Amino acid sequence: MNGPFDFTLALGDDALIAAQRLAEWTTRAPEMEEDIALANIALDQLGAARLLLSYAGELESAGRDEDALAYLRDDREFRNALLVELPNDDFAVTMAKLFFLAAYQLPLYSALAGCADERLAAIGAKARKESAYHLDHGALWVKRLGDGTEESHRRMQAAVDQVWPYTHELFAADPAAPVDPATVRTAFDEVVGPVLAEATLTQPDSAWAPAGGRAGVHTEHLAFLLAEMQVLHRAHPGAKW
Amino acid sequence: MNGPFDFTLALGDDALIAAQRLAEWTTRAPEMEEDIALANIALDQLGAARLLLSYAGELESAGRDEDALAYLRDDREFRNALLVELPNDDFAVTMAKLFFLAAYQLPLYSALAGCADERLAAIGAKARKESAYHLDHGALWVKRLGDGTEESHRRMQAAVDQVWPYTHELFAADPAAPVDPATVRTAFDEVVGPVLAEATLTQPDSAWAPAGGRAGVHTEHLAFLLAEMQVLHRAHPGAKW
Amino acid sequence: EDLAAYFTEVVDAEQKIEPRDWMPDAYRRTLIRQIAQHAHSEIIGMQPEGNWISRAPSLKRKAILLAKVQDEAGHGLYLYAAAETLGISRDELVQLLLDGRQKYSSIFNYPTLSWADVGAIGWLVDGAAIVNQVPLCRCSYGPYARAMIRVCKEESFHQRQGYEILHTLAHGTPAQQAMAQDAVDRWWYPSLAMFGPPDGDSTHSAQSMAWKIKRFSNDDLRQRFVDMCVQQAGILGLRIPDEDLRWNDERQAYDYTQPDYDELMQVISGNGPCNRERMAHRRAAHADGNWVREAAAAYAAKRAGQKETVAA
Amino acid sequence: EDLAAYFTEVVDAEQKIEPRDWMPDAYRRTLIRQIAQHAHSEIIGMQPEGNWISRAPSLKRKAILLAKVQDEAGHGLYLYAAAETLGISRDELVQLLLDGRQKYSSIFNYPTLSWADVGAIGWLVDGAAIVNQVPLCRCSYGPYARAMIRVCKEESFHQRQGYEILHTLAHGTPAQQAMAQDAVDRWWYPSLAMFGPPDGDSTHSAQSMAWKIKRFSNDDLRQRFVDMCVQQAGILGLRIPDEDLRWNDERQAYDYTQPDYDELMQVISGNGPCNRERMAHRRAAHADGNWVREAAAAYAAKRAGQKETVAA
Repeated sequence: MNGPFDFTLALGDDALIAAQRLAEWTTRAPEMEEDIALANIALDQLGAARLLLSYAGELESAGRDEDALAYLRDDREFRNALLVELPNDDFAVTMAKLFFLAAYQLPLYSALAGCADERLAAIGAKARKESAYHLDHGALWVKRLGDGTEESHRRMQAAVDQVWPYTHELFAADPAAPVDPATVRTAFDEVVGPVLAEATLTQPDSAWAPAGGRAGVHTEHLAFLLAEMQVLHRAHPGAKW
Repeated sequence: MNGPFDFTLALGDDALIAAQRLAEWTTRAPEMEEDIALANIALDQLGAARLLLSYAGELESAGRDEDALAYLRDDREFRNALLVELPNDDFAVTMAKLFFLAAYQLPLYSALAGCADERLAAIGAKARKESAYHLDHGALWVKRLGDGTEESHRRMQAAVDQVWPYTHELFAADPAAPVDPATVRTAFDEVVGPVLAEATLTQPDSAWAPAGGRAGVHTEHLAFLLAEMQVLHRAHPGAKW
Repeated sequence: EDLAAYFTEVVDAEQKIEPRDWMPDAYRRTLIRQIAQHAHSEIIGMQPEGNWISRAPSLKRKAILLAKVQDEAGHGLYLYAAAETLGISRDELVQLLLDGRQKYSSIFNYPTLSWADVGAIGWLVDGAAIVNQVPLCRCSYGPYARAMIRVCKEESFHQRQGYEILHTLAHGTPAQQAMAQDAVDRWWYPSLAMFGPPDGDSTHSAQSMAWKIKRFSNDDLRQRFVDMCVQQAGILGLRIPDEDLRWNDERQAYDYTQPDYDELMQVISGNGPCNRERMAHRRAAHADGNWVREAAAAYAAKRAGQKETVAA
Repeated sequence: EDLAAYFTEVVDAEQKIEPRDWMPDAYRRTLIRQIAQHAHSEIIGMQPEGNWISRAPSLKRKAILLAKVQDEAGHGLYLYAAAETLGISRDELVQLLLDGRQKYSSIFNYPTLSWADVGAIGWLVDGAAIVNQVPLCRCSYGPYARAMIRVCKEESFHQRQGYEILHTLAHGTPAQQAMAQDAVDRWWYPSLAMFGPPDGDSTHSAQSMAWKIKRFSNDDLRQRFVDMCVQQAGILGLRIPDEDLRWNDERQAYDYTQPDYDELMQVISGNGPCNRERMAHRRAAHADGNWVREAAAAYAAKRAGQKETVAA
């Protein structure tokens, strides 16, 4: 990432792909209340994605609006971190992804709210309130599952172990960006550590740090997600919906 | 269906979608030998699909080749029976689909081998040999699973119950077709009954007979299958591969 | 006797029966059955439209659809809560649905085959639901009447969204127009069937009318729906797939072709295109969520234990 | 002593050791490790290409790819059979793979991100495999040598298919050309790393050379591969992503940049982009198939029982 366009696009892609994955839970959640909660979070992410992609399109000045960016790029052109494109897997994996993502987005959006770019600052100010709710929700489930039954503890620990390596990419240094993601790592660690401890979970110390999303080198999963997401839009070039 | 074009297209679509589903097992089968066997059957179906779709394109005389027919129609234009588009689910469901499909295709292709249309007769003559192998393979697994363990019996019976209603559509009368599918129902019943009995399975007597595939009214599954199958071809209009 | 007389008096006076009031057993059973069926319909009804969230053709439409399906989950929750005031728990009701012992609206057993189906469901299915449900806002049972007021408000919003989807398609490319017409062709008769069998064949109706649970006959409501749709279809520029549809000056209403009630009975009895898959999907989601619900309960119990320990 | 002398004599005379012959324990262990790793590589190697079967862009390409991935399963089977002649069962070997106690080639821990990757795997990965494997057709252990003859024949067919995919893309639309170049850019260095660490860091090599299991050093094979690719890349019209690649007249070979061996060590130690997913996929397939294998065994046992009863 460098410069406001790449940065804005990357954040927009994070939010868009996160929304797409969360929305996959609709009609499938473990409780009706949770179906509603996950849809809410998906809607928040989708809302942030629309603001960010629209603004990225303006920064680019190439005539691409939010839909052109969302529907007419292939996976090599997406800039989201790998974490958000990982399959949902079981509910514990989804909650691990949600919790880590929110613990990154909250300080990032908070810092963004104070940045010099007025548009980004406004988006950050709106999104950070939503992220605070996402973080509470994710943390609550991490604790419930971590400190619930033996089965849920086993699954939650496995989920944390599986998702944790993908968190490192979120904080790759980018001093030229409106907010350098490396600067929010401390805030992330300060939130994540105590929640995992309270949840009786072990914080992994794996050195493995898969990356590539910000450069468009994704996992094999993203292309399948996009094939489904984009199929209708692409089948009708130029149509209005 | 009516007339050679619709008939040929329907048979080609049956084979194509069956191949696509069977190929989903590649790298996932319960044994390495079975991975190879399922790939073989998928290749046979794909081979038949290519012959049938190419010939359908010629009958239509609108300049569509096998790839135009496979990749550039949407689900409402596909004419396959619903049976072949159903998700693979567990291995028992896949074997139920394979067994019933082969028990239909074998007498159908055999009759086709003697029909007046030389091209269809040649395709039928080639495909019926392959169908005979598919039928043996499917029947063997139906018996192994039906008369294997308690668990496998339970799963195989559930699979037969789930798939059986979709067999009726295969035999919908079409007196104008090169071979009227209704005329091969007896041959199907004569094969299926004894195998199910030997497998200690109960033949369902459900009156439910879902249909619509031959008219392009499919299940919700087909559009997802096509989204994935067609994504790359459609992303590069006019390209050669 | 006094209680029964009081009940009748309240109902006749168009006032509300409340949970604490005495009510006839049959009234309670009828309401539980009807409210539960309605709640189950909201939950199962999330599936056909939910099928298109991942593929919505613009981000704006995706957001609207996701919010709509979420609203349906919300309606399910209010309605289960209304049913609970009659002395049955949500868990029991959910189990009755999963066991196939209570029904949901048969309309949700049809597949959504294109994006235009999302529009057609909004326009026709939500439209029919509103015609059915608006009178329920005056139902004699207070909690149900109040839930319906909220549901109807949101449903009419959904109906407008569906109408707008179809309007955009009907004024779009030829492929979009064809998609819209195809959806209306497939959803028209199933929507007419939502009003139930013709009055002659309808059971329970007289008693429900007397109890002011039901206020209009199936055929009256169906006619109202047809008349409303004909007008809107004209604006949409879409054809209603009924060759015999025409204005009857004498009746001051449209003559129309009845839906295939044999088909309706088949679908109700379990043999619609998607009955098995809708139920399998719901059962799988419930089963897959077991360990999560157990964990939440265990966690809550531990917390409650800790608080007691602290308090003691 | 006689046995050991006979063994050495046979090996030195370029003749074959056969399963019934005496052989040193270390020779047996080395072969088992190497053949098993090779067999596992075929099985795990099905995944990256298998990833594109459902999306192959023409029916012809779909058939070719499906047949190729099927061939890999076949290679896995011959190789497990060759290993079995050394006194270990396929089930044991599969378990060693699933437990992570035996390895497979690290190249399969990279993702296939586009259709061109299928071409690049055929051209570069199968190409490298052939350079590695052709000398194994003369391996001192008979069953392995014979398996390799068959494998190499099919591999060279696969390599030509991969080359042809890239050729078509490189002569196609600009988007296809870009796709082809991108794939070569990503697969070049991982393919070079397939020959293992530089000779100085390679363990076991001297002993394997003496036993005629290995015939050329890692660096010799790598050089042979580079020289072959440079020529072919020219015909393809694709650029090898190495700015320092140039002909060295003195060495009569190309100078080239070494792959990042630290990255190779990371991938070997489990930290490649897809190690976890490849293993999880294989373990899940194995676990999901348990009930099927159990059923087949139970059915076979019943049949055997029936035959005995009939015979008795």
